[in-house]
Amino acid sequence: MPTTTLSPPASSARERSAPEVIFAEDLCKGCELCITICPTKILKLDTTRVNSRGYHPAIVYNLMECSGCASCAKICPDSVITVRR
Amino acid sequence: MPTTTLSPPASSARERSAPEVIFAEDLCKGCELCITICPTKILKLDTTRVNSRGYHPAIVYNLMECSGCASCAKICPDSVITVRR
Amino acid sequence: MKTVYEKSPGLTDVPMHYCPGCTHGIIHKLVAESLAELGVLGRTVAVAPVGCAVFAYDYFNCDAQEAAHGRAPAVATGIKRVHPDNIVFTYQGDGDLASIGMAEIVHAAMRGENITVVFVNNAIYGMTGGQMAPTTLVGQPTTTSPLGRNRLGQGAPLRICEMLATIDATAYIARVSVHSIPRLNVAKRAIKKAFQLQVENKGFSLVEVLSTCPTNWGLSPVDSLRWVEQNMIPAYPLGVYKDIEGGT
Amino acid sequence: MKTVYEKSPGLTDVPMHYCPGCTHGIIHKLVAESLAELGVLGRTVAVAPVGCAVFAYDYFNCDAQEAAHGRAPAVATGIKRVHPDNIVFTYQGDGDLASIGMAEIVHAAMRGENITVVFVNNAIYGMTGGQMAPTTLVGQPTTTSPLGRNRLGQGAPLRICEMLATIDATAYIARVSVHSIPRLNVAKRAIKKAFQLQVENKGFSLVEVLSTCPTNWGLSPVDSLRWVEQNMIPAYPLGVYKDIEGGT
Amino acid sequence: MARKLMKGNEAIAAAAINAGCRHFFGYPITPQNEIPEYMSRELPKVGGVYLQAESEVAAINMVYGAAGAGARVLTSSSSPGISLMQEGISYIAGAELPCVLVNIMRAGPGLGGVQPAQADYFQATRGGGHGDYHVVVLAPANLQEAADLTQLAFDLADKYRNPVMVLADGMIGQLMEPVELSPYHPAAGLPPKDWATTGTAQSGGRRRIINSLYLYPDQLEQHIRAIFAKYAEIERTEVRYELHQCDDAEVVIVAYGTTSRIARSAIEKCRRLGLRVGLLRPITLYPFPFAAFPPVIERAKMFLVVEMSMGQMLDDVKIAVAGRKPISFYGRTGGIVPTPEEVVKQVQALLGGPGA
Amino acid sequence: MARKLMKGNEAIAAAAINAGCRHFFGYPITPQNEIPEYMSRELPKVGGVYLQAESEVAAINMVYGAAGAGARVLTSSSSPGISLMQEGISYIAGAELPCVLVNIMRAGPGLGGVQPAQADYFQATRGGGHGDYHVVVLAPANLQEAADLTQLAFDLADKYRNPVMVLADGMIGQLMEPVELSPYHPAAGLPPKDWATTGTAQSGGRRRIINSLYLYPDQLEQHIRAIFAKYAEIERTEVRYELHQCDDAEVVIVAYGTTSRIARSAIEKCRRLGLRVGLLRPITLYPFPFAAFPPVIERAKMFLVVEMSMGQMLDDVKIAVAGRKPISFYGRTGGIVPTPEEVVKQVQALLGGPGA
Amino acid sequence: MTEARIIVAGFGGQGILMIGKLLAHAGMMEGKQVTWLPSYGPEMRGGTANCNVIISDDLIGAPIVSEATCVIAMNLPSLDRFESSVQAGGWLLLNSSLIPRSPARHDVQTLAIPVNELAQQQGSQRVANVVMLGVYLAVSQAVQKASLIAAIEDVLGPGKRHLLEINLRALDAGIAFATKVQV
Amino acid sequence: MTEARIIVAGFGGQGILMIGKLLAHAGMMEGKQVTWLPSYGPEMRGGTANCNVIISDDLIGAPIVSEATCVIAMNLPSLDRFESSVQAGGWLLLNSSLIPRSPARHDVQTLAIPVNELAQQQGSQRVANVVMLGVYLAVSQAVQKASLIAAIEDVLGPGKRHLLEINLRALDAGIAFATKVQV
Ligand SMILES: Cc1ncc(C[n+]2csc(CCOP(=O)(O)OP(=O)(O)O)c2C)c(N)n1
Ligand SMILES: Cc1ncc(C[n+]2csc(CCOP(=O)(O)OP(=O)(O)O)c2C)c(N)n1
Ligand code: SF4
Ligand code: SF4
Ligand code: SF4
Ligand code: SF4
Ligand code: SF4
Ligand code: SF4
Ligand SMILES: [Mg+2]
Ligand SMILES: [Mg+2]
Repeated sequence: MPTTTLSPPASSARERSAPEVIFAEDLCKGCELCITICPTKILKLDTTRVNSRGYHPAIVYNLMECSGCASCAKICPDSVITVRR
Repeated sequence: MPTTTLSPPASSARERSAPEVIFAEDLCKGCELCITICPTKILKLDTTRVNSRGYHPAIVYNLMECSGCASCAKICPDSVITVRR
Repeated sequence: MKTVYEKSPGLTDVPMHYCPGCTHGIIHKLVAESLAELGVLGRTVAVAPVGCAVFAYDYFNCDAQEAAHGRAPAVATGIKRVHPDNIVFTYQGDGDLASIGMAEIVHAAMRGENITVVFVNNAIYGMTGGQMAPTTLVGQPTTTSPLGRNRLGQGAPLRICEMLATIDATAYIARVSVHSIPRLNVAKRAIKKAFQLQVENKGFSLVEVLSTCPTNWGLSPVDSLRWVEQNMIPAYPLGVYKDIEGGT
Repeated sequence: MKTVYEKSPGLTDVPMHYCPGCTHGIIHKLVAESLAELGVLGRTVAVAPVGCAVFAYDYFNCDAQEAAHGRAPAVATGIKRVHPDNIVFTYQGDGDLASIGMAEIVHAAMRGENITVVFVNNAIYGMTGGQMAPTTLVGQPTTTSPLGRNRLGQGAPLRICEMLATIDATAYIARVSVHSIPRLNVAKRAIKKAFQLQVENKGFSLVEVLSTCPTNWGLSPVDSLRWVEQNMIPAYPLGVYKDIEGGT
Repeated sequence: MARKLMKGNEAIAAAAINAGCRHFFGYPITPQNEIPEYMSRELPKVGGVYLQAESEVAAINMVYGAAGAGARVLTSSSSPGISLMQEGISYIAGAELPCVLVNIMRAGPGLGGVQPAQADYFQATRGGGHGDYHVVVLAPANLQEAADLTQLAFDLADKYRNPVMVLADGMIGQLMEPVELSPYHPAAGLPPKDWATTGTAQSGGRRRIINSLYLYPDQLEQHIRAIFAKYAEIERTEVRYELHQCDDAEVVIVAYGTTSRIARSAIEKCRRLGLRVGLLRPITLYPFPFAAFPPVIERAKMFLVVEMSMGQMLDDVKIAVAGRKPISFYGRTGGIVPTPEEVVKQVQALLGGPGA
Repeated sequence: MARKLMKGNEAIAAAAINAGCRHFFGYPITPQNEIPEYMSRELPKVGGVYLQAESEVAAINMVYGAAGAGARVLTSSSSPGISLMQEGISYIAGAELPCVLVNIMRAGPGLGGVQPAQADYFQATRGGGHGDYHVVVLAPANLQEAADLTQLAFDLADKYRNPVMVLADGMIGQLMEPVELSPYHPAAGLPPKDWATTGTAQSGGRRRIINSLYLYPDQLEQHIRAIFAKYAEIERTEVRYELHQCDDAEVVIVAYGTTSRIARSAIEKCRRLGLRVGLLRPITLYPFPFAAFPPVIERAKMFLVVEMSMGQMLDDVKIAVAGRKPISFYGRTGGIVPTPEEVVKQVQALLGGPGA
Repeated sequence: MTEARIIVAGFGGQGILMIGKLLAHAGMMEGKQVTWLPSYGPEMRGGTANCNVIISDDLIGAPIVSEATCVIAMNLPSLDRFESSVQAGGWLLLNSSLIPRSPARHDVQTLAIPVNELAQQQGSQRVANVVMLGVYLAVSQAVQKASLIAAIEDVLGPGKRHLLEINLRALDAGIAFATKVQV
Repeated sequence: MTEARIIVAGFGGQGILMIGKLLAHAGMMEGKQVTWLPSYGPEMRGGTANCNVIISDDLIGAPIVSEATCVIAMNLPSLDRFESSVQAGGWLLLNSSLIPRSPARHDVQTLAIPVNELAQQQGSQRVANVVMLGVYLAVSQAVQKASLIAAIEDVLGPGKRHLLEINLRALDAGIAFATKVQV
């Protein structure tokens, strides 16, 4: 199953290295629970494409703000998300 | 169904006329609940005879002591007893 | 002379088949008296259980239906929904109500079904010869718990009143006993009240009556009353567990 | 970098069939994580219900049996009595547990059966397309209560924790929710504790989890979480209803 | 009422209400949920009662109570749910109560699947419950018939004081066809329900008892023989079936409900191929139309039983044919509906070639 | 073990324990209470588990769980209780689990009575539950056989992964006869229970699933056909019956269990009257001994089916005889056990006179 | 072929079923075919009890006794109910302690035994059933006395060994009574 | 005898079942025999949907369509699944807005319609199904346009009367598209 890894750009200027938030994208059902629950509001559905199941998948659009709290991963009913820090 | 009426002897000297305690004798199963519950302890099984169902029936042996409280009648599971006062 | 006590017109002339001294007979009387006193005999439908009271339809002086084992509350529901003006009650043993009929009693209570349940708890299966019931006391021997009910694996007595009192739509839930005259008088009042509430469309009412089974307890009828007092009441506290009117 | 969160080894690779955002999936995760963390996956047997979770046997990474509708506690009892060392749990919906399976759940609790019950209360029959459940809120419309559940005649929601907590031989009874991360963390601890108690042979444990049914509630998954918080929790107070260890 | 496009489940529900049914007790199960859903919507509008029972066990016992109280009462379910009702059905038959049961069959055994099947024939016709009794079983093949038979079911139930089952499968439940519900008039001469528990004040003080317990075997035997006397009458007078192109048929297909429609299409194809095939369609499964067979046996070369099961009505056909002609069986199961083409192939194989 | 005077119910219970049964789940009902009572007394002594379920519905589902976990497990009940088990039995057959069921039949329908009857034949042999499945049904006629067939039942269940029912009636349950339980050895070659849910640690990590749900009809059909392949083998290899004095019999009585004993006594009386009467006694009711019939049909003039019912096995006899010889039926029901004298009278009537 | 077909009937507490069991047990010990069949069901509650026993050299078909070689009636209702079941020439044994009437049948051999009194003489009413057993043994010789004694020993077991003596006395009393009247 | 046998298939939310119902309804109003059969069961949850419609002058036997006179595929999985079900010479109507490939069958008449775009042009994606209906009407003439309009009116009822106009526009758009390409 193809996964999309959105790790921070190598050129990041921040002190800390941003966490990794990995989506097993084809499992995503676009339910938006992760999006709602994320305390920093950095997730959204990518409405420009559908995954193999026909859903717009969730993505992180501002990983640098990610606290690595894993709230998104915990709430995701389909175990789509892995978080590393 | 034959019933045994044990009313007080007409010659009773007492002021008050004693209550009536009437047994539908053939319904009696000789369970002794009435005997136990009677506050004045004036009931017993008549072990000298059996009723049509094969049980020794309950009787009052000292009606004059009867308070007419109807405890015996109330407790009798088989509605054998009628009390009048 | 006036009659202080006589057989209730709520009972038929059919002699009861209960064993000598079995308190099923006493409970029948309290129910019959209540119905007669409330003047509702002519519009009452009894639902008989499977258990020693299986012939209740022969004894109560009203219409009756014989239900499958445990299903009396469902049958009563069917009757009541067709004729809401009928007074409908079930008369059920502890095996019937607390074992096989658990779902039916809980759900009748949940619906606030406007029926009355007379629940005769004698801590044993009388009819089938003395097997363990959900209400059997811990340590009490029965033919299927020959060494006494073992809390480990067989659990502790199910207390129906306590359980059903947690259900919103119930109107009246009480536990009574008939082992003495004062208790019997309380029991009578509770049963009559349960029916009164039904007459008033107040919803589900249940009276649990602690009862004896001299035959399967292996005790005399008199000793059985004592056993109720000394052993059952501690396990099954008497009292009103729910009263929609707030009273006791 | 260390992994803060990844899919639990307690789950298989089979993608779940639940509707988007249905919290059944979250609850599966909490159960799977608990089993994995306790190290008992290899000796666990799951009992799947009939309901939306009917395929639970495909998802939990352990042995499993599929039970008839409502009978999961009986099936679990059969398994546990054969292999007392197995960790046996049922995963049941509210129709399954609180309606058709009422007798089975009450009696498993009464026996103090050493099993764990995960009770997913979404106030509706999800699988069959949104019919009324015993747990449906008063006023909530469903396909079989189109004008909303009417307290009169349909009763009020059955509160399983409150009811089962009255039963002696139960070890742990709690109600939790997964509508927010703090609540989800509490839920996780409750579920894990319930299994821990089983490992320690403490007897019957049940965790009721308030859950969503976006599809049949006609709400988005996100709005459904809000509905749980605003409507279900008031009717179903969260908390620990029984804890044999006395804690909360 | 004009022709209306309805789902089978709805047609059955609407017909029940049309026939005066005012009480429904049931429990949801696919593929019959449109029946309770329709009832929950429509019954209150006509002063009736829809009650969702806690289980099928409870539902059938509510039906018992309501029937005993004199109501026209319906329950519906699908295969596993009907299994749970077996004790209750036996009680209802034993207490001689009229009621209508609907089984929209799905595939078994066990949880099985939700697709159409006809594998509850044995259960329906042989009494899945204990003891000596029968349920009258009506098997519609289209939705108009589903509606009509549902109404008939209430009449038969009342006439004979016996449960009557409408037995269909998921396809008939889910299908839409035009249905016309004409104004309903109960059958003439239905007996008064002077046995129903309405309270003694309503019945001049005579106590009415609904019961199936007879502790003395001679009384119970007498009771059962009286019930079987009714069955004998039902077997004499209530048999229904349809013969289609049997006059010249070499192969007679025996099929009911959904499979009879498949068979019809297959027969059309066969005829076009020059194969002489006919259809004997039982409409009443109990009483089974044994009497329809002798003339057909005379003329046919052989029989082909088609069912969505591993062979259940087959037993009755064997009894009916009594060894006089060969019988073949073609069954699909597990939720598979056979195609007309499959049936044609069977016929071709039987007649030894693709066409005449 | 020496011959011991035992009640039928106890003989069955003792034989089950002798055959390695260590788990019993049941609910009290007359006339089989001696089985649970014996089990509650004796199972704990051998490390087994007796558990009184809250109902027959729960009991059969406990049996399902225990069987799925690999145990030799028993439940017993009587007619109404068996009706309540129908959904569960269908699940057990669908999930291919081995277990033994005992039905000590009483009179139905409904609450009926507690005296002996054979009116659950349909339910037992036709699957009272939904869907395509069969229960293997063994019908003992005496207590030694009751014990032996109970032990066989466990072997057959394990061999075919299917429920097996011991079907007897209240008379056999209550009767005392000498019974000898010899040391039991399981049948050779029973398959290992490598499908039982014991935890993946016990099975090298392979997950084991007990299930009867197949959402896709083609998979479900395949599953059912696999089960029916087992049934075909059972029908080939497990048929059991007894022929008694059939060689020269003009009238062959077909009867099982209690009625076969009555028939035996009747035959003795008939023979003394010079009437040539024999007995065909099915021991397996499913698979029914169809194969036993052809030679008997050849020689006999007619058949007389005797049952304690209104005629149920009669259907199978009709199928077996296939119209080649006339069949009469004599049934008593409601708890009445026919006397040998009644049966003799029937034979006399059939043969047109009191004796030869 | 010899076959004893016995009906024993009476009140619930009279040890009716035990008479039957002892006979069947004794028969079994002699290698015979035996059956014992009780009446059952809830109507037995506190009511009547009866059982059918067959002791035979051959396989036993119907275990229900319709034509009895002997009916033992321990009370009046039992006589009323089972008198007609004795085969012509068979035995009808009555407990005259509780049965005031004499039998209507004249084609059978009748013996009226005051078993309660005889039992009381041995020390207890409770062995009335064993007295009757002795009578039956004497008139029928269906089993041997030794077998019956062994059966009684088995049934009493080690726990009730102390009751053996009174039971044997009761048995002998029955035998003696039967022998005396018959002579 | 003329008989239209149609399979309509697509996603859950595409109004698949409605296309079929409108056709059946229209057929019924013309006095024809009609059947409408949906797929059902829990696997439908959020997944695919399809229905079979038959409109016939004669009694309809099997309501399952195995040899369709027309298959309407509203998405790719539906084309994959039902392409083989069209009878030779029958129609295969594809929603080219969502189906990237062309059909493999060459013995059938094919029309690829961008129904989503066409619907959007009428004001809403939600009437894509009605556009397709218009196309089917034009190529098949299975029912009359007037019947279909009446059917749409019936289904909308008084409550949704305001939606009638857009639906009629969508219907016409479908008819126009079909007429244009066919000429
Ligand atoms: C389905 C079914 N299961 C079991 C029975 C047998 N049965 C009859 S009464 C009874 C229990 C009676 O106990 P209880 O309800 O406590 O009533 P009691 O006799 O003690 O008054 C049982 C198990 C039955 N008749 N039907
Ligand atoms: C005996 C029986 N009755 C009914 C059904 C149909 N059925 C399947 S799931 C279900 C209820 C599901 O609701 P719930 O238990 O609340 O689970 P959810 O789907 O909401 O998670 C029903 C009634 C069945 N399969 N078997
Ligand atoms: S880990 Fe926390 S902050 Fe980062 S995306 Fe997930 S929820 Fe948002
Ligand atoms: S919670 Fe999971 S399934 Fe839902 S949108 Fe986020 S990643 Fe996708
Ligand atoms: S009325 Fe009272 S005092 Fe008189 S006998 Fe009865 S119990 Fe005793
Ligand atoms: S209580 Fe009634 S039955 Fe019992 S002894 Fe007294 S009168 Fe007789
Ligand atoms: S068996 Fe027990 S409960 Fe039943 S009538 Fe006798 S004493 Fe009463
Ligand atoms: S129907 Fe409801 S409970 Fe079932 S999976 Fe969908 S959202 Fe979840
Ligand atoms: Mg009881
Ligand atoms: Mg739910």
